[in-house]
Amino acid sequence: MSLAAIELDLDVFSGPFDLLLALVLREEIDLLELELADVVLSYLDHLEARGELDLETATEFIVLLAALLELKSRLMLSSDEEQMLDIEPEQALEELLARMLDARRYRGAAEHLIELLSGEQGVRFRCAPLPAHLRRTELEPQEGSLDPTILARSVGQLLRMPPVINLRHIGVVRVTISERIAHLRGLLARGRFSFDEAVRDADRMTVAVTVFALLELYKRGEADWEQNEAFGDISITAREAQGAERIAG
Amino acid sequence: MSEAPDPAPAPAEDPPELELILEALLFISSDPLNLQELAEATETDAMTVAGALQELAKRHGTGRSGIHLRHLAGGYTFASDPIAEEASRRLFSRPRAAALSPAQAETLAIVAYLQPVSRPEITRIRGVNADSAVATLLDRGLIDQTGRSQFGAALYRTSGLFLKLFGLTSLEDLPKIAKWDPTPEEQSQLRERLLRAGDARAGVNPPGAEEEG
Amino acid sequence: MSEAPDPAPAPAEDPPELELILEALLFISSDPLNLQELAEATETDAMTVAGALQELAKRHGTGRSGIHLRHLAGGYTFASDPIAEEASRRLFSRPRAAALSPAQAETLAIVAYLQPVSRPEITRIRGVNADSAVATLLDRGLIDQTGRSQFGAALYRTSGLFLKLFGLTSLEDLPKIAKWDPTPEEQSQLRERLLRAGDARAGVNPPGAEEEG
Repeated sequence: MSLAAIELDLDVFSGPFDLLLALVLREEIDLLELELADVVLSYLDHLEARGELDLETATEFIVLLAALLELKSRLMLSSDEEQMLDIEPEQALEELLARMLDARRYRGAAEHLIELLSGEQGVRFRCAPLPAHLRRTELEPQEGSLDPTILARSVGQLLRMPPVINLRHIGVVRVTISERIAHLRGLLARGRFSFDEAVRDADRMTVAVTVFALLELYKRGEADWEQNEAFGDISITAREAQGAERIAG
Repeated sequence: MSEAPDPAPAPAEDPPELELILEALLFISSDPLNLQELAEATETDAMTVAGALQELAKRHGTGRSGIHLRHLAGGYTFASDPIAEEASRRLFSRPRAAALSPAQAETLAIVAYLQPVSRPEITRIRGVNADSAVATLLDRGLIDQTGRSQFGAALYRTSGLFLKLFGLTSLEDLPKIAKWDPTPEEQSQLRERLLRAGDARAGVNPPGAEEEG
Repeated sequence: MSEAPDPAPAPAEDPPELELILEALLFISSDPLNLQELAEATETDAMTVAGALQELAKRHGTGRSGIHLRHLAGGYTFASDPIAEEASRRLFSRPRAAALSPAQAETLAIVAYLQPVSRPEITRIRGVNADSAVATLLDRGLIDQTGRSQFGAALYRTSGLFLKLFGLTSLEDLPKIAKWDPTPEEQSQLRERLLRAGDARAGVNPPGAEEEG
């Protein structure tokens, strides 16, 4: 099932949580049949069209969908493989649920703020300097009136390093689409390679992001792929190279 | 604007001096003034000031005056009647506060309810990078930086200008965030649908069925 | 108009809309407005505006209001009633709270300990645009510009007033940071450490990763 098929108006979603929430709540959508990659692509296309796309955001979105994917992927895993998953499904679910609901709460609050502001439309305040004679009476600040310890304390705060982030419970791996695109382009230089080769020794997240990178390259017309059987290896070909072969053949 | 104008209205009595002084002070000050400040300036007490302000509010009510007395951001301040907005736009090049984008509104809501709050926390809740929204809100003076978290991330809070522009006396005027809680039914429905996606492995396990080896 | 013997005076008739709009425009504007400007803004003619202003002047006359309508060379403007003079002095000539906002304190601290330091460096350490804090500190005379870096960025240092206000004899007297240093065992230079921490907060923090870890 593609995103287009379920007729989602992407304009109404302010963020990925919103979109996820809507997807999950749509009774007629079977999450198991939903092509998440398609959701990703549509959403990114949408962001791009609005001029808001940056790879940071894109990566974050992948991470979120990965949580859903995690649930979905249990379908395809044998129970042996499932032992290898590093988070409890219940934990993943509760985490995802909590975050979706939280995002929804603040979206509600945001709508309230927009209403408040529009209710105040046309209300202006006076913003004039104090009359000169009142300004003149402003007193000189007093000697020694400021405490120098605030300076040392400020610097102390600025010296704090952000914590090393524990990603175990979400299973987030820092791998960006741009990195994977660069990696695939490197391999594409040879004209043809297999997906297994591209993700050899990679963790699951890297594999997932690589799939997305591949989709991106496909969209940009740089690569084509072929998969002869379900779960079989994917063979990836550079577009130009393929064209050249055709001409040659 | 008035419902029923008196055919032969009598002129109102001149207001007492305290009321005139309060009116002048509120006019001069660009920030809202609270009862305490007004009482100290007029060398009287907060109760007396409150009484005089009540009278002042009548003279500066809708339809009576183009300048309204408002109770905003913890104090009293004058604001224009929105009736003048069209003329203001023609006269002043500076536009009134622009509307908020959805991203800005969401970020502002998170700061308003969770303050002090850091950018990483905002990002976590929104699910998307909040940097540009935070920068815009800082620029527009709707939020301020207030110290740093224990890990050095800048913490943000809403400003007095935020309360003023949104017509709020204090943050207490905002509804409780629980107002946007899903009902227990919605919540369990959501959990179920998520569970179904996770549990329906191989499509064989109906709820309550035994786990397959 | 009849005299009102009634101790509770009947409300005066509400002024017409044009008068309310003019009142609001004059209130918002910090500069005097002339008939022509007011007529264009309200899409009417100068005569009509002049008539309405005459009515407005009655409501804003001495004894009637604490805000007086005045006709100056440049046009019409509102001014506070001199009756409020003493109260205004009490209210506005209080010693200005010399307190620094967190953003200003942070910026000043960076300048104090690293001087000379450029604005881009300050921004990199703080992770927030430092323009407005730097401008305020310059305004308050707490920092001065002192030449330019090799890349042409303005460099800042603290001023003599800075030492005075903080009760310091010289920069040698700046408090030791060790007490607030999260990792006092670190050997590298303060500048380098601050920049590294700033970079870490800005870039390496993955979105969606909460602070608490």
